[in-house]
Amino acid sequence: MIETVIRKRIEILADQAQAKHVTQAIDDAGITGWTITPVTSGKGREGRWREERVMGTDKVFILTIAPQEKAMALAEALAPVLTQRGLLLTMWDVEVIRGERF
Amino acid sequence: MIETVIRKRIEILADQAQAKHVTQAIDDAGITGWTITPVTSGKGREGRWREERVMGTDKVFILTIAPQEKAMALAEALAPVLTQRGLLLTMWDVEVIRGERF
Amino acid sequence: MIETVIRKRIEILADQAQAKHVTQAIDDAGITGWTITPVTSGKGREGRWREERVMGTDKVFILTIAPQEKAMALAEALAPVLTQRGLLLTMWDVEVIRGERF
Amino acid sequence: MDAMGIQALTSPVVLFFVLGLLAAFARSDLAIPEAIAKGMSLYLMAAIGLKGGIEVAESGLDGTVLAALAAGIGAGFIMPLYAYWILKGFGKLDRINAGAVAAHYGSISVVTFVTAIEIFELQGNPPEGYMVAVMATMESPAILAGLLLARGAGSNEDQSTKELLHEVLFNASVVLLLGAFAIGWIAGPEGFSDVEPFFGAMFKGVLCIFLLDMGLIAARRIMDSRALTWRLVAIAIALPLVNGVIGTALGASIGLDTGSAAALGVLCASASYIAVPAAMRMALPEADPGVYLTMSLSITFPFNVLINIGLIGALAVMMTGNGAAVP
Amino acid sequence: MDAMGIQALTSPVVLFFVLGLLAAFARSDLAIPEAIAKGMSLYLMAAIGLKGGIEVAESGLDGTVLAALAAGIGAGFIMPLYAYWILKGFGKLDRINAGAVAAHYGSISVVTFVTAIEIFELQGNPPEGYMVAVMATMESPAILAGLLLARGAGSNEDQSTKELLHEVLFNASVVLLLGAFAIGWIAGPEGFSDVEPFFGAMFKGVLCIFLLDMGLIAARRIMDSRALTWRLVAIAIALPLVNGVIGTALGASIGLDTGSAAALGVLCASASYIAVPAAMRMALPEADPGVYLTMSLSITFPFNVLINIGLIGALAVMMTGNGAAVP
Amino acid sequence: MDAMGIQALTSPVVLFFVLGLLAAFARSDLAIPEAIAKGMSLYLMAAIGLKGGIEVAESGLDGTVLAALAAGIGAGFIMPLYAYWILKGFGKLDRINAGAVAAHYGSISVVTFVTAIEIFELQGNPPEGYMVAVMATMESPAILAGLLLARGAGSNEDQSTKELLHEVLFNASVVLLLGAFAIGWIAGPEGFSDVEPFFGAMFKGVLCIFLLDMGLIAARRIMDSRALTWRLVAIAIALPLVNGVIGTALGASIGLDTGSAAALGVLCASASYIAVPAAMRMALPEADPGVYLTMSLSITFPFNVLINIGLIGALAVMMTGNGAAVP
Ligand SMILES: Nc1ncnc2c1ncn2[C@@H]1O[C@H](COP(=O)(O)O)[C@@H](O)[C@H]1O
Ligand SMILES: Nc1ncnc2c1ncn2[C@@H]1O[C@H](COP(=O)(O)O)[C@@H](O)[C@H]1O
Ligand SMILES: Nc1ncnc2c1ncn2[C@@H]1O[C@H](COP(=O)(O)O)[C@@H](O)[C@H]1O
Ligand code: NA
Ligand code: NA
Ligand code: NA
Repeated sequence: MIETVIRKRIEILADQAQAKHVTQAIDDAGITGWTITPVTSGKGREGRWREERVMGTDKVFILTIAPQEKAMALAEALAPVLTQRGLLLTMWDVEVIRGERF
Repeated sequence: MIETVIRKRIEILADQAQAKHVTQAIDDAGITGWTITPVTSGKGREGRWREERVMGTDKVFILTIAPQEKAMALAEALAPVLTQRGLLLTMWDVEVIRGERF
Repeated sequence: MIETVIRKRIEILADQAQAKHVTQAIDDAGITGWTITPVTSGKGREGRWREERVMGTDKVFILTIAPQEKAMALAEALAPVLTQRGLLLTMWDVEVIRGERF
Repeated sequence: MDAMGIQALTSPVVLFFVLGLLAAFARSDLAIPEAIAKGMSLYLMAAIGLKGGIEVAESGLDGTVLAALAAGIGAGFIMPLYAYWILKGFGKLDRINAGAVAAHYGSISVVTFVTAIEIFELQGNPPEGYMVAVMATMESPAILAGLLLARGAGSNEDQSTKELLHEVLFNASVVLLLGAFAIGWIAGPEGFSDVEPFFGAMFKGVLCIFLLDMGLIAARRIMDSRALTWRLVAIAIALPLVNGVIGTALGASIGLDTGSAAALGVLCASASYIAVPAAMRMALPEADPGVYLTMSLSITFPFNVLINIGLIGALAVMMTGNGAAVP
Repeated sequence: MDAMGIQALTSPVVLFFVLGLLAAFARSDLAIPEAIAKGMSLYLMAAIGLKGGIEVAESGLDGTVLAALAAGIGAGFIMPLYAYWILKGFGKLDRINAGAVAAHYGSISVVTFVTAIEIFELQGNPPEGYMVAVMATMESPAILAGLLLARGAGSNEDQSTKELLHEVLFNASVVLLLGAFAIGWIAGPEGFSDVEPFFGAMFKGVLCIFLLDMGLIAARRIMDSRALTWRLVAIAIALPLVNGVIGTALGASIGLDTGSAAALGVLCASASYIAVPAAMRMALPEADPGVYLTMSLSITFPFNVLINIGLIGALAVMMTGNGAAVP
Repeated sequence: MDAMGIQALTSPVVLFFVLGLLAAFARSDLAIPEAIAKGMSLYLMAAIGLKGGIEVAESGLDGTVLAALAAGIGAGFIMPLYAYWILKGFGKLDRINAGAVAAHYGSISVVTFVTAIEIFELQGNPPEGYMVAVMATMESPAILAGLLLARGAGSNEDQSTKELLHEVLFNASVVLLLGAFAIGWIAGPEGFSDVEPFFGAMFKGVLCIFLLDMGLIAARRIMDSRALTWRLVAIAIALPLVNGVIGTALGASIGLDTGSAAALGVLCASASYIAVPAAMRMALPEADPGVYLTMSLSITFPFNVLINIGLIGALAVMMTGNGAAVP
């Protein structure tokens, strides 16, 4: 049986223009890495958006795997700007193999 | 320490052509929003698909964050058409900050 | 009330060029299907990457839903090549409707 | 299919399609990005629509146009009927899949039409510009017919008829084809001259790359296919043969010129693989794209491009009793 | 707006924009892939930059160029001031949103400019090549002005001024426009001849498809909009009218030819919907794109393309006392 | 490198590359969508393949072609050998990374070749059409050689040789280049005339935008790079210098004309950054793209485009003892 360890997976929905701030916060929290995936469209309190790539108002998902404490540190760091910058943050526990990497 | 609350994260894989029905169901369940992300290819019981964007037979992921009851209401609403419409639905608990938004 | 069952959701970040090996491993584990989603950029121990589609060095997410035993079989099968092939694997429990499909 | 056919087969347009088929069968990883392929298909529709509209602005309309429109719409409603009957009987498909496939064969393929025009022009028999309008109007009737045939199954009561009609009338191809046709008609030849380098001169080159992609996709789809039986393959070849003859005869009988009669034949022979699959995904989600898309895209489309367009061209020369001499 | 205006309205460029608007209002699913749209916008900027640089290489520069640059930059700083005042007062926006919207109206829209050039050329009044440089330099001042206006709110203390200045000076449009302008200037007409088929001949056709997409996006955005009030709609029409008159008068007063004065009018009248929204997302994330993007893209842009460019062209003929006769 | 070199440096193609480098170093957010860049690279390969095939259809083949093919394939197998030895020794890379890098330098870069052709044509020394076939056949041998060198490490026993050979023979670039070459040969000049506006006239413009993107990517990659040492930078400049001289001398010695000898020199000097990285990702996943891609794309490619092509062109004129006079 392989061994797995528990890590936090954090996914942050952010404006493309804010992505640099988020990845900077991840680096600052001492987390080893992050991955960005594209987003097509969505709806929230501010209404629907779509086809925004041309206007530079599109969004991306930024996901990162981190140990519990670093994940909480990241969440603390981002909490004050979540509303102001329109970020959406969810996190949950996942099992990873080779946990020493994260 | 920041406070987090538990919400359900629901992800639905659907044909692009069915996306409108799913987002309508999310709106009808009183959930505040949703986000659509692209899908490249896949394999299921009906075999492999890929490069379908030109033919309009491509798929998307629709994800939504909702409180437990609304999530279950959405699942109930979609359950009867899951098979007929070829939807794939998974959900799990996540922590969110600013839980009052969802 | 609809019934849901618990399945493992496994997400594997892999080089596009390695995707065929991963999906083959999923098929070999007797899992019913998989779905591939695109990835835009990322940062890990080997530094930052982006805009790699032209060079054929881009990455994808491969996700699959499977019962616990099959998921563990897949993880066992992939564990030895995780580091060598630069894969990143996370898994967690999700609820699915129509569990007999997976 | 002698000199003319061979000439067609050495045109770069057809050769790129063959290259795509061969590359995919050899399991090469050659692939065109989806966004590019989608963009090219929109370009081809806009360009062909514009071109048709401009030709109509130049030549004006005569009585045969109405006859051609009526013939096209009529064929669009009737072809699915016997297709459905054959698909259920000989093809052993259930009601829903038979209806879905019938819709594809009653509708048309823009790219088959466009490839045929290139070949007929090479042969000195260019169809009239109004045939683009005929093509656009033939997109939708078969969708309606196919859905009515499948609907008896009662599975789509929750799909409102209004939504359906909307999709049928305002789907992307119909809007773009007819819109560009109208723009060409309004702008006329002078308005067109400025955009000719883009919509005119580039056309054939874009068509080459698009057909390269279609070759790749058609071959990959047939290799991944699980649902295709020999009966369905036979139907996917027989229907375009039969429909091609019927369409060409119809065209000749209402007095169309050689090129236009051949074009009507090709429209009837062709099966949709862009507009109709998209509509089916919405209106008949239970139908299996592994059946309808594989038949229309992987069997009928190559058969039409490589063989049937040549046959129909020759048939039209015979039926209309004239046309350009074989070079 | 008589013969000239009508001629403009039957140009394929404008007709494709109208087609996009109509298709979206009819809720058609017609859509251009984002990557294609992004690619087209980069192409249009590279091509217009090159073309301007080549014209300057051919004609050389005279004293009016500096005057035009100064006028453009000055207008870019001043227009946001009264726009902000109107948006806060009459428009009832808060400080942050008023500043963000003001930045859009002080800056320029490349595609409005390019469409205007096509129309003015049709009318025999082509603007000078250096107006492209004027356009590029007018992108940024208003961003600075708008941010200064919004900043009082103190919400962006964490956004370093250095980062902001960087964005303003090196944002993608400014770099591409000025870079291509420099390349055109260096390469000159001979260097350009080889790339003319791509950057020159194709230009208008690409513009057609891009405007089709802009029509689709503008109409969809207004249909999804929740934040638009009648007051904001009124401002989104009044500002381009006023700014267009001011810009044209400014151009005439510093001695620009008819086409260039009209071009300066259009630059002042136009509102950014590519460069400035991207900058605002970074520097003013609290501002609502549902307000600024909907105003500039869904109201002002169509108003300029369909009506205001024609008005400004006619005004410039009057103000400069010459220009080509109406055909 | 006097007049000729300067002329090359003021060609729009090279200037757009420089613009890309500068924009990225200035940390501008200018970026070309990946789908567009991928589409352009496919277009460039299809167009250059077609063009080569048509030239061969026109001029026929003589004995030197076989010699050129043999020289190219031979060089493809031999260059990785000394490259590997230098990379392990002086470069201090491990076996796997040395093998991976060696494969890149033994293979070729289509875009470097294409840029060189543009420059040699400007200078009046166009290479023969068959050099495209030489290029296509030079893609793969070095991949095999590099893998054999790296394989000693035994890390890839699970990678079946069959799969590998397949990738080497049917990778996307080889298939597209040789396929388009064959199409050009079959269709010939008449068949080509219809698609010339797309594949011919547009070519140089597309190359401009593609090089803009390569400039952006090359500069960004070097700024993000962690793995590059001064030793590797030195090798990434020395290898193209040496290989360029060897290739040009080889070409002259087997009797190629000036342009073709120079083209062979450029092929030897160039390092792959599209086909080989993709193959390495599959066959040698442990190798570090931060090493091989940064060396080939961020050092060697700019060095070749900006300096080495000019040197090789001048060398070929000297070595073949003729060629067009320097203008
Ligand atoms: N902690 C992490 N969280 C999310 N993604 C990661 C993390 N670490 C690495 N990655 C992703 O995995 C890729 C390879 O990582 P590495 O093998 O460490 O270079 C990176 O480029 C990222 O896309
Ligand atoms: N409940 C939700 N579930 C998933 N995504 C959401 C949800 N609410 C908002 N979003 C996403 O977050 C974006 C911004 O939301 P908002 O700030 O509420 O306008 C939306 O456009 C959606 O893409
Ligand atoms: N076990 C699975 N894990 C992840 N995705 C799946 C799974 N089964 C099916 N899918 C996805 O759902 C699509 C439709 O599945 P099916 O209805 O079984 O053909 C497939 O094409 C896959 O993209
Ligand atoms: Na048909
Ligand atoms: Na303005
Ligand atoms: Na080489």
